[in-house]
Amino acid sequence: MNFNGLKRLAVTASAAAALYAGSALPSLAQDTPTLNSGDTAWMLTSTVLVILMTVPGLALFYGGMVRKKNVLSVLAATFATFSLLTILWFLVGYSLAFTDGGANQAYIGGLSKALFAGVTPASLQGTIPELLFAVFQLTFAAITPALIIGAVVDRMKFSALLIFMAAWMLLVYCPVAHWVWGGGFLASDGVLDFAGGTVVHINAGIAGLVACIILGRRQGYGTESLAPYNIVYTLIGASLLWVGWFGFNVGSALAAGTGAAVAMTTTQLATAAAALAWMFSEWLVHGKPTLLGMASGAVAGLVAITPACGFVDPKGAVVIGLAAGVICYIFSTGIKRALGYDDSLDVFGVHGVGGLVGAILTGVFAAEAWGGKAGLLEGNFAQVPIQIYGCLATIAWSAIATAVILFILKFTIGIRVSEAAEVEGLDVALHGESIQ
Amino acid sequence: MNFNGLKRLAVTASAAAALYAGSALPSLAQDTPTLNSGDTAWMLTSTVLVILMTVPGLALFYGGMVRKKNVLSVLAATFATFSLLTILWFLVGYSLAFTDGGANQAYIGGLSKALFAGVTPASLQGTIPELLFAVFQLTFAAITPALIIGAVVDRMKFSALLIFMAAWMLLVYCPVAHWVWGGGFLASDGVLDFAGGTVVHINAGIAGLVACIILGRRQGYGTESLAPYNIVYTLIGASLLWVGWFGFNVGSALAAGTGAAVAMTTTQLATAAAALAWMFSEWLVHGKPTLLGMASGAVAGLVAITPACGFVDPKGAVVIGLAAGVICYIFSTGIKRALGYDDSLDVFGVHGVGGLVGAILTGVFAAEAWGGKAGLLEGNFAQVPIQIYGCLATIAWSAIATAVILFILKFTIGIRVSEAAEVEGLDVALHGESIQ
Amino acid sequence: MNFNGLKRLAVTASAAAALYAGSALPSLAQDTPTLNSGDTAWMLTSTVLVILMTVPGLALFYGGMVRKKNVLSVLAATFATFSLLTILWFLVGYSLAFTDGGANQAYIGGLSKALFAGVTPASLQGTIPELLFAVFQLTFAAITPALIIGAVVDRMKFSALLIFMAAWMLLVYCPVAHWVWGGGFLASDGVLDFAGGTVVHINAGIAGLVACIILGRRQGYGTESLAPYNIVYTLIGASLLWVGWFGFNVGSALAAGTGAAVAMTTTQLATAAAALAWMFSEWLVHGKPTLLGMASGAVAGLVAITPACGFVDPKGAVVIGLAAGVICYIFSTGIKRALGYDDSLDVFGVHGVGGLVGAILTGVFAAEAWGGKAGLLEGNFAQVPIQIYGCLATIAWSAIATAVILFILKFTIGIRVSEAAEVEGLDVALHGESIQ
Amino acid sequence: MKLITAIIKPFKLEEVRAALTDLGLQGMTVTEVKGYGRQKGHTEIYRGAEYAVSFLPKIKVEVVVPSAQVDKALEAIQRAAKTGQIGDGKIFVSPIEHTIRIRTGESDDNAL
Amino acid sequence: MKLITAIIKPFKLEEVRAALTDLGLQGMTVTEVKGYGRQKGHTEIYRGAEYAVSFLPKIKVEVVVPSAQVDKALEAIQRAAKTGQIGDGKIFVSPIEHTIRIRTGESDDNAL
Amino acid sequence: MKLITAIIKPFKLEEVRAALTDLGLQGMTVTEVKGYGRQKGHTEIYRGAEYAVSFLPKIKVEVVVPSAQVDKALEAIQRAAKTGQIGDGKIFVSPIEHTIRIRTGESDDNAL
Ligand SMILES: Nc1ncnc2c1ncn2[C@@H]1O[C@H](COP(=O)(O)OP(=O)(O)O)[C@@H](O)[C@H]1O
Ligand SMILES: Nc1ncnc2c1ncn2[C@@H]1O[C@H](COP(=O)(O)OP(=O)(O)O)[C@@H](O)[C@H]1O
Ligand SMILES: Nc1ncnc2c1ncn2[C@@H]1O[C@H](COP(=O)(O)OP(=O)(O)O)[C@@H](O)[C@H]1O
Repeated sequence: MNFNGLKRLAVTASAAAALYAGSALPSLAQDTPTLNSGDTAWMLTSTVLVILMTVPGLALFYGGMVRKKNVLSVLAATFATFSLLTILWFLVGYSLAFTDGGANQAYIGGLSKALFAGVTPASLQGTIPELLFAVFQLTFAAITPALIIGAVVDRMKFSALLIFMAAWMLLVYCPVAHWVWGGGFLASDGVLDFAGGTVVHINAGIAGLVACIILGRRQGYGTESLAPYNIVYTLIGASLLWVGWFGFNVGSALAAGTGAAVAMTTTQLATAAAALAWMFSEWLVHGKPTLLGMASGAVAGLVAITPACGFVDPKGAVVIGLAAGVICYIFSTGIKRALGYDDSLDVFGVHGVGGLVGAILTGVFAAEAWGGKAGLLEGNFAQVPIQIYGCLATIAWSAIATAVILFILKFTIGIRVSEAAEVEGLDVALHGESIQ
Repeated sequence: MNFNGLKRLAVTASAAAALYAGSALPSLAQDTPTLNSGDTAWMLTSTVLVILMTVPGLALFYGGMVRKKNVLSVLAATFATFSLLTILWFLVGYSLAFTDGGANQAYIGGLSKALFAGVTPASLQGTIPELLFAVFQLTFAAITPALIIGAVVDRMKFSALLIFMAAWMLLVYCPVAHWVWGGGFLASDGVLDFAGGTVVHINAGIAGLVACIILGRRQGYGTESLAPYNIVYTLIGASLLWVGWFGFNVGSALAAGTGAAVAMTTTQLATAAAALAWMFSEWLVHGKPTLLGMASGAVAGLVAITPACGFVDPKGAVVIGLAAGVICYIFSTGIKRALGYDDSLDVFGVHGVGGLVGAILTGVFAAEAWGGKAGLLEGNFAQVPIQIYGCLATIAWSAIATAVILFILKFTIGIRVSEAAEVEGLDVALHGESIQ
Repeated sequence: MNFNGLKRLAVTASAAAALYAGSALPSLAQDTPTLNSGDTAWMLTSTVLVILMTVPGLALFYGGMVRKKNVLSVLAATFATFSLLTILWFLVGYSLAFTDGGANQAYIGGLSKALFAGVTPASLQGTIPELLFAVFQLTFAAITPALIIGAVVDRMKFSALLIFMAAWMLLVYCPVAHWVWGGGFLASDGVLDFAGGTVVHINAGIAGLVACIILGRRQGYGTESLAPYNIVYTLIGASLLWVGWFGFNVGSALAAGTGAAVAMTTTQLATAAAALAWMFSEWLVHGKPTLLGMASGAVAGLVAITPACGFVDPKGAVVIGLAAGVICYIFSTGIKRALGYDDSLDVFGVHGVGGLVGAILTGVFAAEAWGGKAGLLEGNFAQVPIQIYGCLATIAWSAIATAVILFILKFTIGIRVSEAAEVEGLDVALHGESIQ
Repeated sequence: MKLITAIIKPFKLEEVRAALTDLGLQGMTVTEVKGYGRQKGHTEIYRGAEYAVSFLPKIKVEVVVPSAQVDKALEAIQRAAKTGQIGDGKIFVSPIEHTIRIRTGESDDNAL
Repeated sequence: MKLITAIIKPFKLEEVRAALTDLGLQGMTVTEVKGYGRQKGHTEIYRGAEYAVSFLPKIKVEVVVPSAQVDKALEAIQRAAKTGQIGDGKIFVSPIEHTIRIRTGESDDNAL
Repeated sequence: MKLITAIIKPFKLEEVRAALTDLGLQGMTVTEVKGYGRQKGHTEIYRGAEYAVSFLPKIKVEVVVPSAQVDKALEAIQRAAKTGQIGDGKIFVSPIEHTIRIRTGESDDNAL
């Protein structure tokens, strides 16, 4: 029997933490690690899948939900962000997140691997090339800030957006990734986050909430129809998110073994459960099941299972999915409207709330036989509080740092387009292009 | 030399039947099977590819062919079906199809693996985790009923559709899958169906035919223009079907070995041949080669090569593709119109007819050196009758059970939307959404 | 440590040349080569990815850039070309490119593997089935001619296009592929072309330039607005090109090892750098960063890194990307317009120019530790001239042969549609279809 | 000459066109429009936000006819476009002073 | 009866519609059009080729009103559609000789 | 004032616009329409089902001009829009009784 994958997971707070686990647990590493072509094949594929999630996936998911005059601007924001952060990750991001930070190791890594210094073709990370690990992690670092775009569409300046993205990756994403996956304080404290519920989704969700409040509502919010231009694009995007997320979640096993099979099973079940939960909630409340609702539910399920996917059993996954579908539905519709902030495409309602649901329920449903650590249902009462603690740390840092970055930009180059540009539409006003 | 893959195929009626072959042929299993990371990597990828086929692939292929007012409803039907059947497969479907049914083993499996009971992370199926096998099979069980949507678009109630899909998967798909892949009577009788020509395509094709007849024609059929809204969507869908089908066909080898290479080669050649065959037929008959024709031909080729892809050589694959292209063209255009049933998007004409062409020609072109069993051309006169017998069994069961389900629905909750809703379009009438 | 991949690269002019390297370097091949399931898994995936690049990737990238009345015709041209060339590759193409040509071996292969003769399921190519290698190479042979479509859109006859594609693959692609990858004279001379910068991009880019000149400009060029119909399609296409190109470049390592990780890293970095370079150039010159510009830049980066991706280090990749972004921008905008040829979708400006930039800079940045051969920066002054020599040979042959094929077609069946058809649009005029 | 402008339900276009050509009228111009009237629209829902869509898809048929044919044309349109349900639409008649056929320069009734 | 045709800025449609219904006018027909006028368009750039887009998106509102209500309607539209910025649009008034409600056959003022 | 309505072939729009601005006419409104006439349409084929598409894409140009300029405008449009091929389109002239510029409230010829 091959418990390769499971063993690795059992001893790490998260798959990606294997980097540190390796040195921390020399007893397991009797053999010099060697490259495994099957694991490498799967990680190559996973990396490609996460790219598929971002462009075109996320770009279309968001792009289809805005008005015709702003569709291209959303695609451009996503595409440019993805490109920019790729380069930044290479320059310093990887190093900040995944190297030893010395005195500050609890909070942030160092610069020893800036420009991938010292990473040779032969360097391994577990059973795969370290270069491949670095590019896989790149895709996480690029999509996380891009998620925030959904909160600021239709009104944010493109120049300010790019600067914000760069600053946010370095000041928010890299530290939080380091806390959980780079040997920082949340990893030591035992927070479970298999593929990034906290690092990616809560983090981006909170930033989206803060950003949309600082930026202010779209013109016409609440008075004009801001109905989506083309939900076909949104459906393509949501489907590619679903498809690509297998790279994200299953790839986080870092190997093509049993852990990967667990993550794939739980991801598929939770996503489907959440899509149905949102759809039926809506059907009940508004009398009609919408396609946008199903797609939103699926994304909510993907978000919520992300921290849990390598730790829970299939039944737990279905419950997590159902919970995420219903709760995110309530937040993205009723509660948002009641509070009056214009989180345009529900970055907080789906990623923030879904991330919280997932992080906490990971502490409930984690099962020793499925991922190596017991949760509440198996009598470990400590895990849920630890999960909540991880969420709070992330929320605090993300909210404060996001606000600081945006206020600095607001009082220097400005963050919002002119009223006339907003009326004309960002496609023409900022990019000189339009859909015919 | 590595005949791993080939050996496995040689001894089973179909790759998926390896489950049963294992116990039936203990002499081959000298070594305890171990997990192979390369095989696992490919099966993870294959599973993702079949999901890509369904959403967004199939959804867009169908969605682009209806009128603007119904596009979203087609996408919604596909997305919701996919989600619903995922959960049902987990609840009971997998167990019904792939466990031992005891006294009824010839016809249906049992409930021992309901809710994936007993399937642990460590359970293997051949060289891959059983969980992964179960999810791979899930994607087949979800896309097969979804194929039927093409026959009932523009007029079926969404609620009735969902109930139909659930009932059909349990009463039609699971039994037939069990017959061929779960050790049921067709497997014992030697029917060759590598990746699901009979189980998937004939099965869904017949159900589509029955469904469109019971449902009746669309309003305006034959009098109004029902021209497709946007063939760009259809082309994206057809391309993703082509791409994702490699997961379907090649994944059915259950290993990244020589069998996979055979299936990939035959799939690519048959698909291209069929696309050209349909295109040139149409060019000859109507004077113009259409994009919709090429795309339809490609799908017809994919369907026809599905049962054959691991059993025939490349030349056989090209012939199967050519035959499927021409014959499906004739059925989906001339014959359908002559008979007057409104199989709106040609589920029967493409999947039913293409499946029959493929099933029978598998019996003709099967080659010992390519998949382990001789066909007609190698002097095995018994195989074609066996193939036909498999088709007839499937046709009979599918037709009867589909009709029963639909009549029950018809006389209880009703299956067709109101005339006013049909005129207004299902997007607004059923889902409260529209494309702008 | 596993240097499998690297070793192979170190001794071959290009990964694909491993076919010949095998016999040339018997000392390395002590062990009988055996099938590696991990390598096979990755090559199956890579093949699927290159198909994703072509349909729907390339089809949409191009399709979104033409006017509404011609969108379907572009998709049809791509889809039909892909299907046709698949069959031709099986018939003779593979054999011409990858077998020993005997007396003509320096220039072209033989017919010994026509119809895949002698290629059995058990035949290996390195560590993967030869069938898989043949289909992987098929995807290259199919996409390369399809690239040329961008130069002739809106005005070329569909029948002439298909004949041109067939002739071009056999007379231009197969020989040049043989020169570089099939043991022909460019391989012997030491030209570095990891994944096809010369064979694919310069080759197609030059053919595009010649074709658009022979065909003449579109009606309305320079006077009417020929603005793109829907850049959303172009963005989907560009993203799928980006995603699929990992199959193209990383798959060219023919194994899931360290060489693959290098190619993935350099491809991602160069692409992002080029997207940013084009975007910022345009922002500077025209005052607005366009989505079409970013997408074009990304493709330019993908093109330029293609020959280099397995030979250079990450820093080199970034520089190659930046150079490609800026230079292709200048060519596709200013210089093209100044010279007045109507290379409608910039096949030459992006693939030709990007290919040249990449081919030459491969000679500059090739690094022994990253791909086994030293370039200019490591003191090997001979490599750049060799690279230029490879470019010139390809340019000469491609230009001449393309012109000959097109002139023959021009004076026989004609290559351009009627003026009325051009005004009406090719969708309706040639294919009898339209977008609504 | 008169311009007859008919706002009709989209799926009635084919019948109206046939009715007019039956009268020997060989030309007309058609526009996709949105109508607001007694027929009420519908509600669309996006993530719980409900938007009242009060404008409904209609087709505007414009046909210029010689004065002598106005009555027959009106009757033909009305018959073809009528479902008896609310929202069937309106027909407006307005004066046209001059008509030219661009291709030939012919004018007035000859240009129709 | 008169036909009032107003060319307005797209985002003013809702206000114009409200203003007209406030007057008790229960029907109108709306078309997406492109306007050319003093308000200048913009430039679009595709791979360095600049296209001047001189036509701007506008909405055409057509409403047929009894002659007695023309003045009030004109005033209402003007108030609702005005931003004071160039490109606010025009209102044209032209005669309608005859109106028919397709559903009932009612005519003229009764048909509105 | 008169409303000149020209139904033209789409690719002639730019020439017609130029011809009108050359006359000093600074405004016009343009709509995408479908025309039915002597120029015959085409057939589309979807999975063997042939649909006759009898309506062809046309552009409707509407320009309101002072009565004094009508003739010159008609001539300019005709010259610019003519290809001599069937389907070139029509020009209709109808009366406008009143014009208002929304932005300023100016009226009639001053509003154009
Ligand atoms: N006064 C009007 N001016 C212009 N168009 C009108 C007017 N009244 C109605 N319409 C058009 O006629 C259509 C049908 O009118 P409606 O009041 O809904 O039903 P009905 O014609 O059966 O009374 C509307 O959608 C609108 O396009
Ligand atoms: N003479 C005209 N005939 C028809 N439409 C006109 C005319 N002049 C202007 N328009 C329409 O009115 C719109 C606004 O006109 P414009 O000159 O830009 O601004 P303003 O109305 O503020 O003077 C134009 O875009 C066009 O649609
Ligand atoms: N009687 C009419 N009323 C309104 N529009 C018309 C009429 N006759 C023709 N048209 C418009 O003019 C266009 C051109 O007319 P057609 O008969 O095809 O060619 P030609 O103008 O050369 O005679 C038609 O497509 C239609 O839009």
